[in-house]
Amino acid sequence: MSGGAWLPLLVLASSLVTGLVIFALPETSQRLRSSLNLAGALIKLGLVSVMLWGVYLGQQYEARYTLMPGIDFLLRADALAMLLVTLSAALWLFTTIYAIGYLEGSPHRSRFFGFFSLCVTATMGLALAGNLFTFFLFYELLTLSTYPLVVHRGSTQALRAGKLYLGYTLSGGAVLLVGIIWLHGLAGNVEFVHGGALADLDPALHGELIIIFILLIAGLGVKAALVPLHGWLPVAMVAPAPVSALLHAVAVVKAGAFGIVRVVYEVYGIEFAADLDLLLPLAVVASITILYGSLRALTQNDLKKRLAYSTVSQVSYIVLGTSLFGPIGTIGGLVHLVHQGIMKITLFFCAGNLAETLHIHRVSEMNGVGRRMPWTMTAFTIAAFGMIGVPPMAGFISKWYLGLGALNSGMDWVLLVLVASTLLNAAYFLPILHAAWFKPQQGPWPEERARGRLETSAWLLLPPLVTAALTLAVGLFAALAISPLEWARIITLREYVR
Amino acid sequence: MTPGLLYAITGALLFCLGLYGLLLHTHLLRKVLAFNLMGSGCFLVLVGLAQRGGQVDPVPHALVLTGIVVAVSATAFALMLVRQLYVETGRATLPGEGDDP
Amino acid sequence: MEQLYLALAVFLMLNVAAGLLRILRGPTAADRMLAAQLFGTTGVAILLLLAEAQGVPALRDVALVFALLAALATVAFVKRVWYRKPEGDA
Amino acid sequence: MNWLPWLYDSLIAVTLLWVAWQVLASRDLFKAVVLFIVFGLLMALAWVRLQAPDIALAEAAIGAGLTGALLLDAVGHLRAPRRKRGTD
Amino acid sequence: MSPVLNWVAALDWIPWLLGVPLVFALLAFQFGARLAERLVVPVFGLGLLAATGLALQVLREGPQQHALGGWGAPLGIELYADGLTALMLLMTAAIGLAVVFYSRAYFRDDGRATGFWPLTGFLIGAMNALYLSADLFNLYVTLELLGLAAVGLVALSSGSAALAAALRYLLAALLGSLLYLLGVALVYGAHGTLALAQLTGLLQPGPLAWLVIALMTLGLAIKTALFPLYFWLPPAHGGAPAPVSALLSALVIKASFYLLLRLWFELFAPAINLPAAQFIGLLGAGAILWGSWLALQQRELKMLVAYSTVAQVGYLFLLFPLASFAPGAEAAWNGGVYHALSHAFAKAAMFLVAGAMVFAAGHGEISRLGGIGQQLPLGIFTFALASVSLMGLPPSGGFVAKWLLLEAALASGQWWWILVMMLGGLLSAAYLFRVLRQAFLPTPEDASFRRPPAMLVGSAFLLSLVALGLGLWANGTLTLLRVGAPFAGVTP
Amino acid sequence: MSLPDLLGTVLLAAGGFFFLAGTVGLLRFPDVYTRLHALTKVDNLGLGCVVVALMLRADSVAIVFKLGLIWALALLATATASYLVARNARHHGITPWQCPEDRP
Repeated sequence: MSGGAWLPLLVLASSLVTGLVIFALPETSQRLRSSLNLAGALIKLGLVSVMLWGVYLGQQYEARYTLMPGIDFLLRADALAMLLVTLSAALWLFTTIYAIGYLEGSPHRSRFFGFFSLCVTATMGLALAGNLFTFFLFYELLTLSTYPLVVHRGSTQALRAGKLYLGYTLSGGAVLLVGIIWLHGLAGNVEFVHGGALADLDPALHGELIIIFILLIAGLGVKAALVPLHGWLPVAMVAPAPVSALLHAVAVVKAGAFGIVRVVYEVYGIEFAADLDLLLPLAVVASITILYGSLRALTQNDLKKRLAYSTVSQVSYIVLGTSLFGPIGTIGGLVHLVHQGIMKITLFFCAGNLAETLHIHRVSEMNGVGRRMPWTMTAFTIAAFGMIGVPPMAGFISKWYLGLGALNSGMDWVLLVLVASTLLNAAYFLPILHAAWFKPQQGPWPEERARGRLETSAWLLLPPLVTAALTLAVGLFAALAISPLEWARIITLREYVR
Repeated sequence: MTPGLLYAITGALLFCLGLYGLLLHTHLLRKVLAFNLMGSGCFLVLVGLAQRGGQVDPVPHALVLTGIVVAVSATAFALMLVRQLYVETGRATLPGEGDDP
Repeated sequence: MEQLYLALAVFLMLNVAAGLLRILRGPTAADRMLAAQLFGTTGVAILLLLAEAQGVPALRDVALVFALLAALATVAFVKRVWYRKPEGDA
Repeated sequence: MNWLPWLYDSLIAVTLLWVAWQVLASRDLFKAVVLFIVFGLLMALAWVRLQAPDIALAEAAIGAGLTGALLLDAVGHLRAPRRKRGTD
Repeated sequence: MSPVLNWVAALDWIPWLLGVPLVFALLAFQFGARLAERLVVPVFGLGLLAATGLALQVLREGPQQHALGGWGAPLGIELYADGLTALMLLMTAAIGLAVVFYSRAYFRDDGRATGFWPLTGFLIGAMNALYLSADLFNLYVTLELLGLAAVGLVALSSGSAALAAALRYLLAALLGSLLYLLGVALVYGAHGTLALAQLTGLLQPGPLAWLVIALMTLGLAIKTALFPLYFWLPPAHGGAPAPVSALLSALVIKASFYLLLRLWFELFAPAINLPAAQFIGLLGAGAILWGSWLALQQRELKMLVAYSTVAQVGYLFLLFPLASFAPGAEAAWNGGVYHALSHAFAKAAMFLVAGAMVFAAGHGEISRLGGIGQQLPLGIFTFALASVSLMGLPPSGGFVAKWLLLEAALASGQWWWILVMMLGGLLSAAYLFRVLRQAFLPTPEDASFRRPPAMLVGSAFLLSLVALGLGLWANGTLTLLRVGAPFAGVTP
Repeated sequence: MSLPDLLGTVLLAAGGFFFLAGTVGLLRFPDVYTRLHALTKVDNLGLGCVVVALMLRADSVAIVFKLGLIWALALLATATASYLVARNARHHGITPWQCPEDRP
């Protein structure tokens, strides 16, 4: 292993070791646990920044270990990987801060933070994975480490959600595994390379390759919550708010979407995938998911459920961007990977704040909440506008590029989908905002927390404000060299050079 | 046809007979008996077949001697268990297999 | 002479076969043991005859063991099985 | 008189099978055990015919004798009125 | 290589592997549990050292041969060790050592220890002998001795249920070995030798060969508890004391499987045909699905684990249809053996930790184990690690095995086994998570926990780590397995 | 045919006869005691005749001795066994068979 091998490993270790140490800590040593957690998150962020800079300069980071004959465990930091790595490193820090506040005084915190760290480790691992095998390894690790988080509360409902979650994700994992092994049998050790690795295979194998593609997408689609494989996601919102935030923004759904990106661009190659006529069906599935998710979100009264269906819809923007042939669409999809994460995590933080401070769980209970918790609702509003795609917020950038990409690739009907989705987004977010800011309060909230100096604990308030600010910033400073948009552009340039 | 073959066939038949007994009888002692019959059948086949040429082959003799010792140990062990079971339950049949006088 | 030995052995075998009927018929355990005892003795005789007929002297040792065993089995029977009142005994 | 050995062998074979059948078919356990001892003795005779006196010896001593004694012992115990534990 | 390794590789380890456990068994029998407890760790440590030494030798010099007492075949006993043997011996030694540590704590001040130690020594000795034997009759004798020792261990627990389980097990084991023996008799009658090396390739297709294959396979399938002949396994494995269950479920059934493997790919190879192999595979599939289904129905923790063994045995038998025909044969062979290995470690860990959980909770009812996660965090973690391996999730030995088997199934186009394996994996997740979810439930009101000795959970934890590690060190393990393997020449 | 041969043949025939008699007795006699009686004929006389016949053909003294030993052993065994069986039969209350005419 060269010197460049240690950095990816250290990035993984920074959260893995933290997690393992936290498991061993007694429940009562709260201060130590919190400091450990934050230290881990900060170290990771530092490491990731170093790596990000290196990758920007064209440095190679690669760790390789032969696991079985012909099968390597491979970590490699390329530009695409860094997109997700940076996102999760940053959001992990915020979520950790948030979770420390959120879980104050609740039981089983060692267990929670331990699995939380493992979950981030798995996300990092699958972002850095250099081949499908390694990707799968972390993909399953993610399933396992999120299960305890989903069932964390131990209620019947939580356990049922956990069961459903496992059923979906493990089945998806099995399908994915078959696809990977099949591909492995046909093409050997498939590493992720720009432009894909399969185009040179014997044309006689194209039929099999199509089936494999379907298997891979189906397997990944479970986590990416593509309709009709999305059933677990709205149910899994019984988990504590930080978990939902993580699940919806960085970890699980992103793992699926990211996997689809990898498969389309770096296993099959976008041109080869287009040759096999695989992109159009993918775009159709993504569009259906976008519309279906938005429609279902409209009718939800439970706030977190509405957000969950919104996730179903928004994650598919990424898939949609992936399936649009041409650099602009690609940029749209990739940048949404980041944007959706930032926006959605803000929304979930705010929902958690409402639940934690005022015990508000339903949209119908939110009348006048803006006056009680103005900061929280401000953050919520920014994120919601971003989701709708109001310029100059993050979501606008994504949608702009997606629309352009659709036109470029000749799939004009996608524009209609985008417009419809935007209208639907507005339709399910605006009433919430209206109720919160303009309707009068309908009476006291039954289990309101005593009001302190701030509207709620500082631990809970800080993260959504920061992420909301980010939502604004990534839109406003999209042209800056370090913005996600620029980064997506760099990746895209590399993908289309063959 | 040689005597060896005759005995081998007898052995095979004994084996089948023992198998039948082992499977159909419920009384444990009888199962032990059936097992012993099967074992003897096996040994006969081993020596009988080895002797088809007419001349004596010492290898199977050694094997059968070992086999007999093993069979007796197994029988003794089984009988000990049956007796304990009888002390515990008053029956010498396996539960769920009905009663056999 | 060998043939005669062999013939007698066959004859004794037939005896054994016939004696089996007593074991089957009983009626008491003692009768069965007696029949087994008879087999022991007949077996000894057969073995001795075969030792001569086949020219395998080792068979005499087998016969010796047979004779010993017959006694042993009977004693075991009387001591362990038949030491109390029989109940119908069939 | 070439048929004499054959007659003898067949006689043993048939008797063996018949005894084995009776061991399994007889309703009385004790009878079955006695028949089994007889079976062991017959086996010894069969071994003799297969020119295996060493096995015959072992079969008689161990197969018929030792096993027979063990079986008789077991039958005795199974027939005895049951005493809970530690009677031996 | 370092001088120590040179020294280790230069010694003749085979007699040690046989002698040490048997001498230990005799001493334990003669002088009682006290002495045994003192002796057992060095003895089993020595066993592990010997197995490692042999593995090193095999790795460096290829298959090893040893004539016991200087006599060669056919009358003497010839021993033989290739990569597969070495792996099996290592597995036995490692699990044996962990179980020994566990048992010292588990059987403290327990009357059953008197019987446990000698029988365990005997069991390990018989198993080592079986793995090293190279002729059919030795294999029979060792198989029988192994069976007797195993039954003895099951009968350690008093009570009618344990006795009935032991008897059922005994009868099944005896039936199995007799069927095998009849096959041996037929082979000897036809070919006049029992040495596997001389017999390889001799068996020609024909009624006799098929009869031999049917008899031996049936006999060994009974001993391995292949569906639908598993009836004896759950009561025996589920009812025995935890360390015994671990030994039986992890090791003993592997012995008969190992033998079957040897026979199919060395002795039977020329006479095997497609339907036979497919039929065996079908039974394996039945085991996976039916065993998992039954495991789902169990209420007792240890019974669930026992039925899981019934299911997992099924994967072993998928090897036969997959490895009987190129392409994919080598992957299937590796995968099957790997499954045997990783299942051994995972299942041993699982049974041991189940014992600790039962000890802690005072009962084994799954639905009342809520709160076990707080009482026994490392315990439930161990259970989870073992589960990961049994479910075939990465990065574990079970995953490597599943990967290889799936690869073989895809390479040979036998997609129906893929469905079975996928379904089996999901079902195993379903029944294992029935236990794992208890960790997240609140403690029931009436529950009372007591702390088990640290060694109970500790040794199980180590085993589960090995099960996980098998997924990470697959390369070395597979290299060792290739030494003398039937497909060593075939590259995938 | 030489004299030993002739004698041997006669003895063998006699032995065979006694064996037959014993077996028939065992089958036909009415109760344990009488069957016991028949059995002893086999052991004493049947086996005796055969042993003596074989002794005549024996090659060495050792064989003669061994044959004698076997017979002695058989005798001893039957004697003990018969005694034990009869005593136990009495003990168990099996009444000796009586000729129907003699019965009171």
